[in-house]
Amino acid sequence: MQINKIKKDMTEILSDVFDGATIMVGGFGEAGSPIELLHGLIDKGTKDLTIIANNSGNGKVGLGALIGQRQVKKVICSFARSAKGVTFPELYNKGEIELEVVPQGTLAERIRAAGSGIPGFYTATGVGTPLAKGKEEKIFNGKKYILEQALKADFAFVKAETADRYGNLTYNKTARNFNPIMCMAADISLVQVKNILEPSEINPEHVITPGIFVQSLINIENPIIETNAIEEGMTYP
Amino acid sequence: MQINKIKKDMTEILSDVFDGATIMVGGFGEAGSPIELLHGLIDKGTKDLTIIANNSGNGKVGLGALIGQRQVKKVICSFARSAKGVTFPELYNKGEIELEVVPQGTLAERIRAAGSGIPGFYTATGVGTPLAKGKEEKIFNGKKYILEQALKADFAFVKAETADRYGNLTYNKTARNFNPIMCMAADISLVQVKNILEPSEINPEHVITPGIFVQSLINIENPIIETNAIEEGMTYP
Amino acid sequence: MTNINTKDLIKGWDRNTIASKIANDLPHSSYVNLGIGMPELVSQYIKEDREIIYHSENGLLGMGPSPNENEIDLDLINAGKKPVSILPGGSFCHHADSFSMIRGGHIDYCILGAMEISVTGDLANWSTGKGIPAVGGAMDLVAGAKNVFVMTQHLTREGKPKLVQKCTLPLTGAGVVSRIYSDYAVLDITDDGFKVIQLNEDITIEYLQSVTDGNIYQ
Amino acid sequence: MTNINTKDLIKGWDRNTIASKIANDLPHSSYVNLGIGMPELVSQYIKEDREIIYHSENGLLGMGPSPNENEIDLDLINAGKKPVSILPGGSFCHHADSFSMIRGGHIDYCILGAMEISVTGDLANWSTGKGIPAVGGAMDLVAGAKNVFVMTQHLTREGKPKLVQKCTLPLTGAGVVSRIYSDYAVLDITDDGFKVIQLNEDITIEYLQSVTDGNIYQ
Repeated sequence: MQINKIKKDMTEILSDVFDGATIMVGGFGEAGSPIELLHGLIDKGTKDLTIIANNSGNGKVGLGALIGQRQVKKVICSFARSAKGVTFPELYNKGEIELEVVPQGTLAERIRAAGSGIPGFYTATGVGTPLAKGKEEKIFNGKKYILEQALKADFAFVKAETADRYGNLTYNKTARNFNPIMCMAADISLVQVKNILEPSEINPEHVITPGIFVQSLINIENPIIETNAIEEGMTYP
Repeated sequence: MQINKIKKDMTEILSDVFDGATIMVGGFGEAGSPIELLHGLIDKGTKDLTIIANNSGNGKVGLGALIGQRQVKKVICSFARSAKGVTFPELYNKGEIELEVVPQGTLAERIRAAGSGIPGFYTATGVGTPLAKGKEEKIFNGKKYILEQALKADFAFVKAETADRYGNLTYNKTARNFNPIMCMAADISLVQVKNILEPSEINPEHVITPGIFVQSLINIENPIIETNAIEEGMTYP
Repeated sequence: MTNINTKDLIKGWDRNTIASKIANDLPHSSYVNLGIGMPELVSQYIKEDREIIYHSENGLLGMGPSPNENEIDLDLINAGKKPVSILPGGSFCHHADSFSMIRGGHIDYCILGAMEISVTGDLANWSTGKGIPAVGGAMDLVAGAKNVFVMTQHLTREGKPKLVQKCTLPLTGAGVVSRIYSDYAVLDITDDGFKVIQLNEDITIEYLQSVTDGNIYQ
Repeated sequence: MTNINTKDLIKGWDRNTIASKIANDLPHSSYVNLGIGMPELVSQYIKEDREIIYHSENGLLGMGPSPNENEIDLDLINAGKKPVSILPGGSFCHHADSFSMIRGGHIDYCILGAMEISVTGDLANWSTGKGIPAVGGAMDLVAGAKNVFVMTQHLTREGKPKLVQKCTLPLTGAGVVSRIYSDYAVLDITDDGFKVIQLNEDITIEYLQSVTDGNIYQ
């Protein structure tokens, strides 16, 4: 029997996602953002989600749409004030969604730590700022650092450029961003991928996310381009 | 003016290396081991070195030769009991060289931490063993972890497969091993590389070590193959 | 210190002049992160005698200029989420590796805007204390880069000093700024206060002190 | 507990039989790290009904068998520094990423040899307390892998039990072993002692207890 992580449709790949789950969502702005998987979650109607992402969605597409549907109770991110953000600001200003702000590099490292079995690490980022409040401090070589804890998730929603049936992934340019480390940090990583290749077609030197970090794949050949979708006034559903 | 990190000869690339320096040496066994750079250090006669590596050298070639020349006062490594090791065991058994044993994954992570500005992190590796002695403990989610500290170096000696003048590197197969993280953790990374290409010839998606982590390069087209050299009875100098 | 009437203000260097001063101070072969907005101008003033490599924290080293309309790839963007290009010798990496470059002290210079800079090098530039809090990568950059340069107007739009004895806004980092490039002067943060490295040719040191809330010396 | 006279010992399963028992217990689609030596045999007994992916901690996922003499590449080796191959769907990574797979709990099974295993799952397999101390990746593997299986002879060459009430040798990890495959039995580590999952057909439970320093039950 051969390993094959490719699922036949959105219903199958999302079958394990549950109400109240913590979900990491890849992407920096729209680059690498798994819009179709997020729309699948809207169709499924999964509720009370905690989202870990760099941003909080643009327009009413992808993460912006999911938040607009009130399926998200909390967002953990570095920058929730995007120029094109509409749904998050509206709910936030009404006090109807929680926000935890994490510096971008600390967010990345906390995610990488979770995937690497590191429960906590020290960083100089944020020392002396409001974001250090309540965090343990420690001096190394005369300099002050704060303790940051691993950030893990039940699921990662990821967008990739190519994959094989083992879940080996490559990305396109800066669409790589948070996707590889989120695959590491989630119990179950769900990946939407533009092109599925034979295992022998991906050079083992060029694999960015090894298949060990990926549980399920779905082929989305022509994903929505967020910028265009927003310009065209698209809303989902 | 163009950036060009390629040095003309061994004397130039080793010019900054000083007595008493801490040097990381890439490689796992012979794969990725920078034998020519190490031989350059023998020629230069640099003394009282602390070496950070996975192993402690084989035969009287490369790291084994450097140790045999009594240029090394201490080795920090995970496995100093290689089948073909001769010089380290001899000095160790006479009490003439120091050894610090670090679990292989902790060694890798401590090196990566140094390169990433993380002064310390917690790990479960080694808890309850003699190697946890003297290390701070902390409980996360009911489980015990120990604090490990970043491990940095003055220099990294690295072997790569291809490079461009910016210091972007790729490696060959499992010769990658410790080399990329050592480039990150050292103040100055010196790289011996088989092939030097034009910058446009290395795909930016395939770069393993970005040039920011590399200070100097030297072209060694036909490096010594340790296994063959030892079989042929080679000793250096 | 009372607010200055903005009508009475002497006009300082324009932003292109400030950008060119910063460009002159970046040595050959530097790795540089330019903050979103005004600092982006710096790359236009790098002279032929040096090559600078630009880092964008979203996983791009070797960033090039904005592409032509027909070369735009929405998967190739900078930290400000604008389309950019990549130069030969560039590379992509994931976010943890990108911030290893920052946090690990591999970025030589980071150029940022500021709301307030204290005499001890504290920087406030991420939050007015109002609206949705959003920090992005600013705290990582100021804590990690080898040299943190601030590019700023000397006064706020309301005519209040940005160089202050003590920041009143939430900090981005404490004791992190090494040099300030304003429209009035180039100043280093030192133990004795703001040290003037270069003074705008149209203003006096007394004037500079009058629009600065903190000790100025030459 | 006195030493057993090695001449009186019942001959148990051979190492190939033990390896095939382990192979049968590895589920389809598992990620597995096989320790150097005896555990390497396991890969020869995987049945057609499943695909297993082998990890070698020196940065190789998807390890294949030893190559033919003419296909040897000394840059493609396993953790035991022997030439190996890579299968389609495999990948290379650096040491920190490779140990992220281990430490992060992504390796489903790790099969290791042992000098001593205690009734609470403590493992000693890296040091006799003599000679040059050398740990390699053993401590990381036992602390990080989801399931740690030990493949071992039930007794030492001198006839002393390897399954003990308390380890006397320096530990590799405390409370880390979940299952033991010896030549005499397959046993799980439980709160009540060594639980026999399968007993060698030639020996009795009483005999097994007599060569084990720790409570045995079925």
